[in-house]
Amino acid sequence: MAKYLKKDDLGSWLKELGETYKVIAPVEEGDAVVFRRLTDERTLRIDRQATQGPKGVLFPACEELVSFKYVKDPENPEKTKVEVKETVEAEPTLIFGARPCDARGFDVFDGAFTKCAVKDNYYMARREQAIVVSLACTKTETTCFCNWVGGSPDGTGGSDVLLTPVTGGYLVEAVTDKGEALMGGKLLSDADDARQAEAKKLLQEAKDSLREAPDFDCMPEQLYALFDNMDFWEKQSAKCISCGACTYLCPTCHCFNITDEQQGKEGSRIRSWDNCMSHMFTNEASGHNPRPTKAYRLKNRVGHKFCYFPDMHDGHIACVGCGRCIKSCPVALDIREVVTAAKECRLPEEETSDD
Amino acid sequence: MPVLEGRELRIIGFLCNWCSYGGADTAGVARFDQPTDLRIIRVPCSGRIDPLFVAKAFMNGADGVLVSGCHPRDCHYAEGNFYARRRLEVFKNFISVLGIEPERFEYTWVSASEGQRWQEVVTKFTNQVHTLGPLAPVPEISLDRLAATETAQP
Amino acid sequence: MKIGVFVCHCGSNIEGTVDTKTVAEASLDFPEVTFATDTMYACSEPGQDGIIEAIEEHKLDGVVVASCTPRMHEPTFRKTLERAGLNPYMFEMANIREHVSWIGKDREANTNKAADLVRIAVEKLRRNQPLTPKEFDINRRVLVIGGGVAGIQAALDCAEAGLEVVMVERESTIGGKMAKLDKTFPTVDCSSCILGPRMVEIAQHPNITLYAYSEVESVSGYVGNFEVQVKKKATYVDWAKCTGCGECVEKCPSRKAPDPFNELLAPGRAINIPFPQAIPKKAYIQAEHCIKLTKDKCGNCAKVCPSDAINFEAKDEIITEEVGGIIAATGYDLFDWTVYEEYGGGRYPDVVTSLQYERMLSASGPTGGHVKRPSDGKEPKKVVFIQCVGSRDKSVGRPYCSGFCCMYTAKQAILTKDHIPDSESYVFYMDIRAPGKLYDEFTRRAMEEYGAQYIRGRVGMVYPDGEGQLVVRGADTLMGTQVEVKADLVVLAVGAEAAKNSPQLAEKLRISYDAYGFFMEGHPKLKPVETNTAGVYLAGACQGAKDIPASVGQGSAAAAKVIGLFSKEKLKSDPQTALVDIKRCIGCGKCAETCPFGAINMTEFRGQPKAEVLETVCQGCGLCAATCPQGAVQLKHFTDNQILAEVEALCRF
Amino acid sequence: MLEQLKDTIKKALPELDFVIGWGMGFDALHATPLFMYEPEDVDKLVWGPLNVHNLATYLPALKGRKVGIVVKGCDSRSVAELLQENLINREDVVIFGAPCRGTVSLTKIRKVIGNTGLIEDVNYADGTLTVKAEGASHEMALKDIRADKCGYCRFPNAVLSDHFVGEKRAPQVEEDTFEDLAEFESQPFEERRDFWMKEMDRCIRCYACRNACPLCVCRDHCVAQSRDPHWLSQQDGVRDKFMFQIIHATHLAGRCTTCGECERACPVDIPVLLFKRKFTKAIKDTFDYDAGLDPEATPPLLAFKANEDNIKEKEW
Repeated sequence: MAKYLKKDDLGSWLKELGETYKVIAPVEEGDAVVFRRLTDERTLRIDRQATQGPKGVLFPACEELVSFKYVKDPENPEKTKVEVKETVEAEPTLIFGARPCDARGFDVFDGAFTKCAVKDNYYMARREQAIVVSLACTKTETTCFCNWVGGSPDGTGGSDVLLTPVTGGYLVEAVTDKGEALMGGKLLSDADDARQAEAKKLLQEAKDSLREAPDFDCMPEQLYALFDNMDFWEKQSAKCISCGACTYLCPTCHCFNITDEQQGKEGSRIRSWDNCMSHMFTNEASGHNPRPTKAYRLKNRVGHKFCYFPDMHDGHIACVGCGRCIKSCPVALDIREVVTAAKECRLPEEETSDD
Repeated sequence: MPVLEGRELRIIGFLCNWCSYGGADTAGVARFDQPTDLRIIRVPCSGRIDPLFVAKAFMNGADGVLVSGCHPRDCHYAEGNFYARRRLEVFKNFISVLGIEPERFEYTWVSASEGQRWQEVVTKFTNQVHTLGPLAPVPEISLDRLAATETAQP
Repeated sequence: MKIGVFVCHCGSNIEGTVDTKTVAEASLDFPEVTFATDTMYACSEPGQDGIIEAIEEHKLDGVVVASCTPRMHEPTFRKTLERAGLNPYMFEMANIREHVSWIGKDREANTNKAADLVRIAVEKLRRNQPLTPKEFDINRRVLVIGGGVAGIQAALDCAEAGLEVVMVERESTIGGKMAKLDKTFPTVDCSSCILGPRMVEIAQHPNITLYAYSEVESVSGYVGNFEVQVKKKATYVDWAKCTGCGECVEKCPSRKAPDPFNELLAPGRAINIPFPQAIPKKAYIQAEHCIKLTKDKCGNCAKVCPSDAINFEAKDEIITEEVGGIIAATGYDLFDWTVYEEYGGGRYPDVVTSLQYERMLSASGPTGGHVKRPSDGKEPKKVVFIQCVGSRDKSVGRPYCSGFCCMYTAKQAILTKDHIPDSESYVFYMDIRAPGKLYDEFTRRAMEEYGAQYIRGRVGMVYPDGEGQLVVRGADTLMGTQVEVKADLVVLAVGAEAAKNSPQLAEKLRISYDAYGFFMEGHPKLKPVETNTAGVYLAGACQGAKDIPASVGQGSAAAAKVIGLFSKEKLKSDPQTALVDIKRCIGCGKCAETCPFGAINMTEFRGQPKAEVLETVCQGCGLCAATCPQGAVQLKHFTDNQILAEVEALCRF
Repeated sequence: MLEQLKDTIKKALPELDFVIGWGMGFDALHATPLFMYEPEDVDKLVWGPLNVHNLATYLPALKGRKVGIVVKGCDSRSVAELLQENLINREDVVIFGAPCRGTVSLTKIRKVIGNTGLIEDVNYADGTLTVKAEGASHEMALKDIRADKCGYCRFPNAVLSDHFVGEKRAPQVEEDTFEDLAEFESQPFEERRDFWMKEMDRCIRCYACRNACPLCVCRDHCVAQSRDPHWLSQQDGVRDKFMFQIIHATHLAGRCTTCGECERACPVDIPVLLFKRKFTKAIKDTFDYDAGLDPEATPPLLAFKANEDNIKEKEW
């Protein structure tokens, strides 16, 4: 049963939820909009897509995996023990204001971290305690392409609750059982048909405003075929400057690095976001680098999203079409163009033909 | 051991081996009393001092940084301090944009024979830093996390 | 790593204000420190043995000694490690004496600070690598700068030991200040009689090349392989042809040129041979006083020269010499006595300096050895000597004692009596300093046998009485009265100061000098002739005022140091040099551009430009490391990571 | 003028591997670097205030290849600087210059129109930019929405070029008075520090500032990501992020031409150019030197004078 929340009550509702959850929401910071813990001093900004999505809430840019400490035996200082403490930090957390594309990013994370043979305890602990309240899109931006990759302005994947802005307030719908638990709030009333109809209309308009989606079913095959076509990748990557803006802003990129940072006898093993567009990502200790140029690296990024990941996860494309990699790219490199070009690239004839 | 709470501030000195480290030795030999705050890191030449070491010291919580080398023209390595002078001068200019008072950082020249000058430099610089007081350290963690730990331990 | 920390008491020098036991206990808690103890004297034999035992017993592979300055004992302890079988570079020192215990009495703060200094030494040591010095060839030639008695001694000792010597002398003759003296104390033997033969030896020694009237223009390179540019100033006389006959001097019409050898007592000629025993005995023209060179007239000297040696077209010439060691023996100059206006120096002709007086006494001087008043040529009967003119006087910036003035004043008083038996000498002095062999006896003889009257006190004023005499008014502090002495001649015992342009030479040699311009020795007691620049040594008064025996002694000592240095098959370079990580180097060449020693070459590796350090040329300053933005060049034992770890250690705890 | 530029490039193209210029990006407000390999690629070239990128960034990696580059005044200074540092060869690079009226700041446009994600059309004529978004039309004078760097630009024309198209423009200002800096530094020290704490906290460590910088030539070997030397930890705290900006600015001292790419590239809009402005002012005041004007000059921090003209050392 859909509920209705008055626009004026949004703040109070979040405050109420704040008693149970740590509420993280998009707020204004400098000239950017970022997900931060909602406090009285911060200004909620949900009128435009956040500069950076909420992935860091469940997969922090940097987290301590373990802390360690060398302890000397006072009787025999030559003997040193290492005390290791695992740091799993999780608390009930509510992510408010994620867009359907952002929420869908967690599906990709789930695929990589929880629905596979080796589970990531750190992510899982946070994921289990998190509840995602998403905000459907009634407007789409020039960089939006969720419909190309299986999403939609009102997609529910990864969300527990979906809000749709309507006149005077929001239509509130539970998506999961977890989300159902939020439906009992005093500030929520039952939504009438008119509001539901309005929401439907707005969402349809949003869907219609998106560019027509190409068929990407053939992409894995096509990208494998292009694997050795470095000329193609060199041209596609020519303007790339090898920074990490695309990966760090991407709701699905989940590569990480693990380093030990030690001071004196104490230290911590930290996991931090890594970035496949960087030379360092695959640099080997010998100095050899299997992905020596940005062409190889862009190939990997596109390949991973549209070929290798889908191959391993039932065809699920590891891109949610949020468009941040396009609009925040310092050189406006457009992944849609790269994928479309790859799709349309006429493959060179097989050299070893039978006749 | 940390600096003595309430009495000392964190003041780091980078001294060239040939002149200023020797000057500090000379001051010691002459038993010239000095404040105890300063901790000296020995480097071969003021030219070895990347201004970023100074920055790193401030980022990590130093309240003052003092660089001292051979007087211009007297560099043991002929030219090191000439380069150092330019780099450190420009860097001293720079730190105000970071919100660090330029008086927290000084570079100067003290020769191996100038024990008395060394005493004067250390004393005056230490007082100068004490006048400014401690420099708030730059958090090692994100502000949200910092806020969380602060509320956890009121 | 297993690190041992040894905290030295240095008797009570450290222990007096630092709780070394607490420091040792604190050290034991530092990373990788597995052994820590306090020790009475770490540098003593039992102290060093203790370190060696601990290394063996606790299988240490690195050592920190917290004691005095590393500038003193770092080499000592490195050898200790070597004896224990460790790489000598797996060692660091914490200076808790000069930088801690001696500069404050707050035991708590000192102890705390000492522990901090040990902590940074440990953090640095943890990042040390064993290093092995590289060997390189020595150029067994030595440069002696200055041809005074100290330089002459050093040059002859080196030459006798078989080394090739290059001597550079600023004046047209060697001999220095000693050549100007009439007699020497305390034996009153003739200065030129003892120095002369040694000067001749310099000229004749097959191993010595002498550049007189020349100066050191620049010095590059490093111990074992210096390259020195010598500027031979134009003399306008072809010395290969000049026989020193003196015809030209006789015929020179320019008679108002200064005669520096005679301390400007009398005018000289534009073309000149300083004195009959000059080495080389060659004429030179003071261009600014030569009529031919200034007005293109005259040219008498060229006309009379029997060997056609005059060349008005001559130019300064730069000669490059390669040497392996350098001895600086540039001596001293006299303090500018005219600063003492109350003494009337420079205003009253009959107030002369001690060195001018020396020229008056000398048979080869302008008065032929007859003491005559400059004003009227009369023989003075009452001579007043004023001591400490430019010595022990803070008000003129010369707080130090020049050391030899008491002695030469006594000598001059004796000689005055010898020359003018009916004369009276008065000496105004502050204290008599005569601490040498037969020195005190000598001053007593001046008083007791020669009747010189010593008055303890400073002179306040010297002024002419209008009747041809000078009134010297001063205090007699022993009698507690004012005294006035009428004098025919006043002699100022002018103190010594560093030779002019000493700082400039020090800069060329990359050695230090003190506030007065005297060169800094390596250690005030233990390295009196070494400098902190390897391969550069000091002899004589350039290091500080000293008399002839001390200068000669230092000349020999410096020579011995060079001979010792050259006795090695090869020299070992300090292995704390820069190193390029070619994986990180992008070949921008900024390091090569700034290296003061040309120790970085740009080479190619797999088609990419890369920097490369010439290990034996690198002096280890680390300028390249501070210049390289990506940290591809690192100075061994002063790497970014080491300095960062030290900073971290000081800030975090 | 654009047509003339296209013709010039087309003429030179046969001798070159490619020419780098600008084309239209994903919408009418966003230009994107354009690599022109064939004459028909040249037809996509655009010129105007949307050409925000400094294409000199691409040159060091292309060393040894014959390429052409289209430059604004500021971009040309980066080329001069790269030449000075021997990171590119003059004979390999053909420079196409044209007079620049300034480029836009997308952040400023966003402040005017609210959301730059909804662009329908953009027009630029006579100093006015007209942006249609969400059905509304916004007219903006270029001087109100141009990048700050354009306000104090003294070099609207390429300082060096092989082909210059169009008429040279007079500079906006004679002198850079660094008012932006003065304004920032009118705050007390503590407020400046607090400001940076908040700004740095937002940094995502993507290093776009570094990689967009034409003079960050270490790139793959940046000390920010190495363990030896280990200048920064992987912690995402304010300290390491702040330190990185200090490293970047310090390494650029005497080299930075204040092209502003660092700040423009920042996806979270941190005003990091201010750091470089401070160094630039210090370098100007102390050595009267402007980076990127003379490929033959020795930058001030790689040189010295025994007696410095403008350095007054502290007397104790």
